[in-house]
Amino acid sequence: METLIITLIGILVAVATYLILSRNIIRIILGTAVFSHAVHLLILTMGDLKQGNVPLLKEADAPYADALPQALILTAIVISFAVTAFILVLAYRTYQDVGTDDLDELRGAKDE
Amino acid sequence: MPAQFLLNLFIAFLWTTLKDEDELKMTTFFSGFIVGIFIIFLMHRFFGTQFYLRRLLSIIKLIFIFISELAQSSILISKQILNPRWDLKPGIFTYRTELKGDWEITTLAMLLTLTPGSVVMEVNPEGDMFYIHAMDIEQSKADVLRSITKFEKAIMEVTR
Amino acid sequence: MKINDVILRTISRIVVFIILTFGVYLFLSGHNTPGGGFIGGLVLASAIVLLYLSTDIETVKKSLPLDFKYVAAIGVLLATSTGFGSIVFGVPFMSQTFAYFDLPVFGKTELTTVTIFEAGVALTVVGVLVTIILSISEDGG
Amino acid sequence: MIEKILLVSLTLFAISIAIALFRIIKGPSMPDRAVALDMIGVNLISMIAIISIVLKTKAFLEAILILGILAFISTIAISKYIERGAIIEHKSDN
Amino acid sequence: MSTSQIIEYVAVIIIFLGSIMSVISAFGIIRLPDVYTRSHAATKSSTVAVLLSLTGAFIHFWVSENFISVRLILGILFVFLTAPVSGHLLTRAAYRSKVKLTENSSDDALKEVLFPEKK
Amino acid sequence: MNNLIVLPLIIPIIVGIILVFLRPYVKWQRVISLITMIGIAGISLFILNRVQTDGIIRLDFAGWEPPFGILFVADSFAMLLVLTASIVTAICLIHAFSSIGDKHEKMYFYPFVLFLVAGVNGSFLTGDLFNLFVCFEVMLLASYVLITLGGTKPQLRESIKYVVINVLASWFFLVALAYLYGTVGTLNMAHISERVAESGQGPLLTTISILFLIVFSLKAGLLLFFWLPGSYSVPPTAVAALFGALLTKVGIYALFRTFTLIFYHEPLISHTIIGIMAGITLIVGCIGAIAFKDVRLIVSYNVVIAVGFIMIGLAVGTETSIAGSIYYVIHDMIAKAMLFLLAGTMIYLTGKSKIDEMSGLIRNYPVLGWMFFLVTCSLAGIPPLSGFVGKILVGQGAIESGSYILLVLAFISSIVVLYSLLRIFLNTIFGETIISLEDEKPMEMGMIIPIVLLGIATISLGLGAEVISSYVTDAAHTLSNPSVYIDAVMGGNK
Amino acid sequence: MFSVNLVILIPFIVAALLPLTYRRFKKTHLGWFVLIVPIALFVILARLIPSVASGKTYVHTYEWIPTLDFNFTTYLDGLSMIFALLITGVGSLVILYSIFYLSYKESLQHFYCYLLLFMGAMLGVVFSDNLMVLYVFWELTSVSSFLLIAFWNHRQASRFGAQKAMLITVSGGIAMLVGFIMLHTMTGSFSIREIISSMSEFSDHALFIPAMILVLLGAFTKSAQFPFHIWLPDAMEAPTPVSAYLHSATMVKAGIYLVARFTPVFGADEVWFWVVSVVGMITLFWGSFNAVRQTDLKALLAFSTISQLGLIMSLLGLGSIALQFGYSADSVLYTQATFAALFHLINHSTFKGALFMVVGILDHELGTRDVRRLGGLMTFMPFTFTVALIGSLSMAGLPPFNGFLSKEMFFAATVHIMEVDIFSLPSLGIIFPVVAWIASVFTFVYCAVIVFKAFLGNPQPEKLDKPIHEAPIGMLISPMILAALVVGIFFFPNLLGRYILQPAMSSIYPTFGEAADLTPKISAWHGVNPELLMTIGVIIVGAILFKLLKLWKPIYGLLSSRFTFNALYSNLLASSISKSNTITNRYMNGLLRHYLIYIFVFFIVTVGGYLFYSRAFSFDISTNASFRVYEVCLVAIMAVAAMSMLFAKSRMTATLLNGVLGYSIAIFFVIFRAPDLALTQLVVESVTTALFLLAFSHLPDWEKEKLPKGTKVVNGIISVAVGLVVVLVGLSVVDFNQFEPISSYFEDAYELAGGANIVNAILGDFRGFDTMLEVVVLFIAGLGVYSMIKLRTKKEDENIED
Ligand code: NA
Ligand code: NA
Repeated sequence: METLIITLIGILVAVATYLILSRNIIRIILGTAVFSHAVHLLILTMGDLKQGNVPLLKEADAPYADALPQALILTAIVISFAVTAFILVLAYRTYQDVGTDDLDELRGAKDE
Repeated sequence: MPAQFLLNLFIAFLWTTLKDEDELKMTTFFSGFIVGIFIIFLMHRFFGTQFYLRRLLSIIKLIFIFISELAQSSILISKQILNPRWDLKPGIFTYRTELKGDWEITTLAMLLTLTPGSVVMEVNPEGDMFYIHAMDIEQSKADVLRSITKFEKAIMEVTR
Repeated sequence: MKINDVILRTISRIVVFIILTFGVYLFLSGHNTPGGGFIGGLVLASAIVLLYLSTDIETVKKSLPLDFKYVAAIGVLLATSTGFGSIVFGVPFMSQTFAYFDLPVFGKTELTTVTIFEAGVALTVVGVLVTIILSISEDGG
Repeated sequence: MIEKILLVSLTLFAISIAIALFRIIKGPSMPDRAVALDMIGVNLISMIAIISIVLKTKAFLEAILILGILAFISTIAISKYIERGAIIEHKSDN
Repeated sequence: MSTSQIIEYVAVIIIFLGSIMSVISAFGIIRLPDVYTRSHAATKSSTVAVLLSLTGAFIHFWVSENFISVRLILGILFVFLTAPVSGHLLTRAAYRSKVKLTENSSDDALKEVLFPEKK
Repeated sequence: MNNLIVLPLIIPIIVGIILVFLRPYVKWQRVISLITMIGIAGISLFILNRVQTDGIIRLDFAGWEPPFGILFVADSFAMLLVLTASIVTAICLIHAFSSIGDKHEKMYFYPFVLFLVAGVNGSFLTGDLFNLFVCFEVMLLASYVLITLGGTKPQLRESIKYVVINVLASWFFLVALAYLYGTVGTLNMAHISERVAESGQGPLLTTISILFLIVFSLKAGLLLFFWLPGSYSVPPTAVAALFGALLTKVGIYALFRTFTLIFYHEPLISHTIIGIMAGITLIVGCIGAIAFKDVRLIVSYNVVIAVGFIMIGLAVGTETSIAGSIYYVIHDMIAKAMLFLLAGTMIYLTGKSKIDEMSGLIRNYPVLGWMFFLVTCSLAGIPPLSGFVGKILVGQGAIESGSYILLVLAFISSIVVLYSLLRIFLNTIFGETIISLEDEKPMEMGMIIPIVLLGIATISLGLGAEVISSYVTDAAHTLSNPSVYIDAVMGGNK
Repeated sequence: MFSVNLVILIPFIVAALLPLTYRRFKKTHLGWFVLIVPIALFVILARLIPSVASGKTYVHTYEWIPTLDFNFTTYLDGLSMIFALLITGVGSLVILYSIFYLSYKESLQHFYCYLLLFMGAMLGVVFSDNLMVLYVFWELTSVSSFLLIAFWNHRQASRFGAQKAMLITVSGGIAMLVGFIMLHTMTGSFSIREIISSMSEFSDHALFIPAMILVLLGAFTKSAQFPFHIWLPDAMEAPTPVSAYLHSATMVKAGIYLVARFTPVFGADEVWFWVVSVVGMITLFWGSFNAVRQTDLKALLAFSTISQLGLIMSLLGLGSIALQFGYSADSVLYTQATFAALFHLINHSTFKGALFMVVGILDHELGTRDVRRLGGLMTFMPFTFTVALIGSLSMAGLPPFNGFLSKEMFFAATVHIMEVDIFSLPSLGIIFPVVAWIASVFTFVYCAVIVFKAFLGNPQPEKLDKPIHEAPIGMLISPMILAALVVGIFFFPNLLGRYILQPAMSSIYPTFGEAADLTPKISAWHGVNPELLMTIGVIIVGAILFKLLKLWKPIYGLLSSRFTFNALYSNLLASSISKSNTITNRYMNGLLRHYLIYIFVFFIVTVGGYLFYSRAFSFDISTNASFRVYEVCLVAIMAVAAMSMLFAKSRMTATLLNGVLGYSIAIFFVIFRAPDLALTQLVVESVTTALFLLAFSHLPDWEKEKLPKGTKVVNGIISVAVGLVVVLVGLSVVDFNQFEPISSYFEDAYELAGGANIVNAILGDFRGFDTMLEVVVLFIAGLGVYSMIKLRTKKEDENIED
């Protein structure tokens, strides 16, 4: 299972990387979103997979699945949401003011 | 009608206090409630209105209609999907309803949507005309027209 | 022909209440079953989002006259100030306490300072989500 | 035996999702994709229910309801976007 | 086999039926010619599929763990309430975003109302 | 109670939120935020001194003993940075009062600055690696907002790059954290250090350490500084000064912490890579610093140079060189803030940003001119200003350990710094006066006072280096001897 | 109690007071007030001459940064006394002169502030025992010199000259600093006295030669030695009193001081001997050779200064050879070169100071320093002429002036060096007298230029803006005092030798026993010896060359100006700007995509590269948890969904696919027993999708990716590589099972934290702090979005809506 998931993570990361290397801002944002998915899966995979029960004491008996990565991912999910929200708004504000969503056109004025 | 319900609650409460148990038990209250239902059913004519659980019954009936319509329609659509020679004639037709008010219209629309082979696409702004997409317009139109009175009646039983 | 959203509005009215109830449940039950401030807050926020989706901004504003960024701010204040409380009591920052009480109606109930903390979290989540969504929606038209 | 059937069911649901994914990728129209996404959500609900049985836990039952809620909300949002280009309106027409 | 075991089997079979239903509807999603007909498959078969599996799960938990899951009932109710609305909204959106009906379609009562100038 | 050491993080947050409610009352916001920063500076000073008497102070949040909970660890290194950051922020705030404008102030400028400070301070203080990630995010989110504050076109343009690269870095941080958790199964930095030592930092852990190196280098602008020049040259002056002073320092701090506390077993690999990166950073930073005519770009590339210089101290890795880097970090926070404030003020006064568009400002604004000269000398490491002690110690460490290439690069870089800033000075401050008396924009006291304060700071930090030397020595000692930190954190409950 | 530290600090204190108090001196020239400082200091120091001459030294320490051993320790001995007297003595005269040179209109407070700053710094240089403090003052002299050169900073040339001087001298200073640090590394001390006493143990140290070269770099740049001399002519943009003071009498001699001071440290080494003496010789020649062609008298003097500094430098080099032999009757002979160096140092300050002041007078009174516009001034400016004549003749090495004495001793030293039997000197040594003689010929020629071209011949009033007239008396006082010294020293050289030079000699040769032995008796007449013959030759050949100047001057035109060090400097700066602009713009091209590629490639190369290099990769599938068919299906679904995003034709499709990914991940959270995660992921994913849709209303749909195919391929390769590295490290990590995670502790969550949901207990309690900050992050994002959208300034109106 771990190998399977890590392979999946690798595919997600590759896709994310390709998207991030795009010119279009939406592709880039989607790339970061996909990357965050991959990262969350990775954190979970780094705690041992499928070993133990749901970490609810009243629900199941020991052994429990590693709860710490789960808590970390929860935090990470919320943070990636916050970041995605911000960057989306930034993207469209930029589009409104600068008039392009193409990063090649957002190079900026050269000095000298 | 709410008066009936409040009364029922009161009976249940009375029942619980009469029992005078050490602690508050949900089961006691529930049994009191059932007793209340029985009493009120016997006495509802004194209120001059319908027995309030009658409406509950019609709701349950409506739900059964829902379920059976859904079952039938899913079987139908399965047949249509699995039919190797697919030669249906889809289309959009209209239906004007007698029903009034948001709840009635909504319920009817949902029922129609779950009816075999038809999906309500639009309701006109006045709220009395449905535009319905049919999987096979000839057959669906017939189905809808056949069952629609039944639906309207079932709905009105609940709402009016 | 104008769009008639009667079906959506009607169903949403029911659904919103289910979601709200469920959200509160999730918020309160997080200590022992899945849920908690975050998830509760998220679900509550989705209920409000559903309100916006099924009606419109003005309608919601009328029936829910809250400034959501202040909701969020109060949430953060709540979440941080439980930590601050422990400074006052001279225990390590963020120390949470919990105890069991026998309350009428609720029975044996656990009351913890975590609940205040989580309430703060939930309020923030609701406030922020709605603020973001409203800000974007209200922009430009 | 029970578990085997359940696993087969899970696989079937997964296949449905795969098929729906195909529709999302292929389109051709946006509503097609939205329909498929809605279907994926619904199938995921079933999968969670079955997995709960397999894992003998009640911990995921909340997820079922949540997924139901969210699939609904997403569908509304997407359909409004397709229909009107904006998912939340300042003031609806009527 | 005890009654409860039988009921458990019934539950599992219900679930299995649901999964088959789901595959059929998925099949419909690729087989049917346009988004409107596909949405029939989605709103009906899929809904039935999920209702079946939820019901199966509900029965299973009731029988094997003696646990009446309000959440599952709520879930069932919820799907019931929302599935038709989703179907309605999506087809409406499709039509209003000018997705064409399949060529087989015989009748189109909406066209004259929504896009009269095209006539 | 050790609760004291959470105050540099929690006070700015709470005050920041309160200021959200005070949005229309700009004056109140100013007063409160300034008082807050001064207060935090005072608290930090107090903690710093307590660290000298009582040793490292730790605060286990909610009382959970390490390694299970999150904790703050205040050692001299962290507290020196917190103290400097607070002082610099306070001074930048004063500048902001008159430079940022009512419009921006009402855009929650003060709350965001306070959140930024909270994130920065938290990053310095935390003893938990995941919490470091969270503190980074607090800081970054605030910086994302601050960089776009006002939303001019260049700001939006550059901020997209800044945000995307930093988001990517954050996700890589999480990848690294995941790997590290997968190997050592813990998050507490001291505990990680123990476990890494126990397993002997094999190749896999070293690989992971390189990933951390990349992550923190992205934040520090070590070699991977591509986001830096653009994004530091667009925001309002006070914000740019804060960025220049604080942001890269957090990355630098993290690099120092991780590679002295956790991954110190393979210096041949990690420190060589750091050394190469630092060297290249110096070179390209130098090239960049003389490449442009835009004052803000010159100034931004000077940030890059400083990063390279400071990191040489870590690459060399002796106690002396680390002490040198600490001196230099403190110096750089002050001097860079001053430089950015000066550059911004010049641009504000003239409306121009290129050096050949300004001239002879010394006759219009003599104090400004002299302050620019002062900061030029300070950054070039000319004694007895603040830059020189650090420079000497880094050099000393490099010589002790035989890192001659780094030594040469480090010292040549200060000549380039001198040249790049003299170029500004001679072209804009000196020269024919071109602003007539009637065109002259009046210099606002609120702008020049903070600059002068920083100028005084850079002089007194140089002349009075002895005052902080015991702190720095202690900080360097702690960094060079991981066991000091580990014992303070894990003492008694291994 | 007397402390030299105070002597150093007084100028600084006065300098600091000037900007605060100068307004009170409206009526009196500020210079009068300032003049008190050097005079007072000179008097204080002069009173110590007898005791220093008797071998007494003064050490005093103020602690500065004791932790680092940077202490303000001063050391007054014979060597520092010479320089201190020059600094304060010439300083007094220059300030006196400047009172008449600079009008009230100039910003005098700045001028004197810088000058005092310089004076204090210079005193600090010569008195500091602590190397770090010495370095502090050393750089301060560069800074004050910079400010003085740029005094008229509205002039382009002033700024250029100031920058050049600053860059070169500060660079040298930094090199010197490194040398100092190396010395500290070797000896463990920053104290010069301690280093001198312990240095013999370290002559084999690997850092010995590098330290020496670096210290010499500092000295050479400061003393304008070839090829670093190029800054000095440009420094002539400074007001003439400054040139006279800094750029001839004092600051440029700091390098000489440094070499003298470090002779006991490094002098015993062959490298030292060759480097110092050869660089000095080259400078001597090059300076004199170039001085001849100058038409600007000040530039002429600048090159002359370079040349004379080279002379002194080479003498110090020659004198160091005595340390090879240790103290013996023979080696004392070689120390006389050093003696000559110190002697010439003083002489040079007198005659060059006088000459600078003369040129200043010409510039000030006639408005030009160009010899082509001058001539026949002798009759109009008799006093000025006298001073010029004395100075020139002394510089040319003619009696009865002090220059003659030291020049003779210089020739003697070069002749003696040929006799030394080490360092291949018997064969190579001949170059020293030859170069010395040639350079002296050129020196004679340029001295003749001053006298004949400016003061003799026909007056050319038509080329001047002002009528020719004698300078005011005030301006003449200083040069005349110096001229008097030029003559006085010739007649009483041994007074100087005994009281000033002898104690300095013992500082330079601390191991050489009795200092009196090192002090030769100076006399004008030695009989006919090689040096006298050389002098006669200089006069004859020099006179001929001066007469034939017009004939051979064109050879200067042969020196291409493109290959001079000046051109090198200018080109270096100019091309460094344009080159670095090209380079930086090439990779910092504003394209985010490129920046990201650098980052990704760096990641692949370092992390991936090290993974392979170290063989850290390990993989063992047997420890894996089992998997089911439907799980494989889900993985496949996610993989397909992800990859389809790359080909999605519309952003909506891509967003929906992202939604599929998010939902599927939620299922994995279910499979991996993470209920809270599943819940959160589901909601967040939906909200994110909604946000995308919301934002899409404000953004255009995307077009087909417009990248060239090659770029796409590169991007593809990078992406795959990044993914691969993540996978390989991940697999290795899975295989690494040395430690148990700490999480089992949290399984007591119910007892510890009162919660049965472990994840929730972690979030709310064990790691509640994370959660608190995470809420803050969320809040910042929300508030940021709000302010970015709602509080932005509209293009039309500047006010912000509430
Ligand atoms: Na300029
Ligand atoms: Na200029």
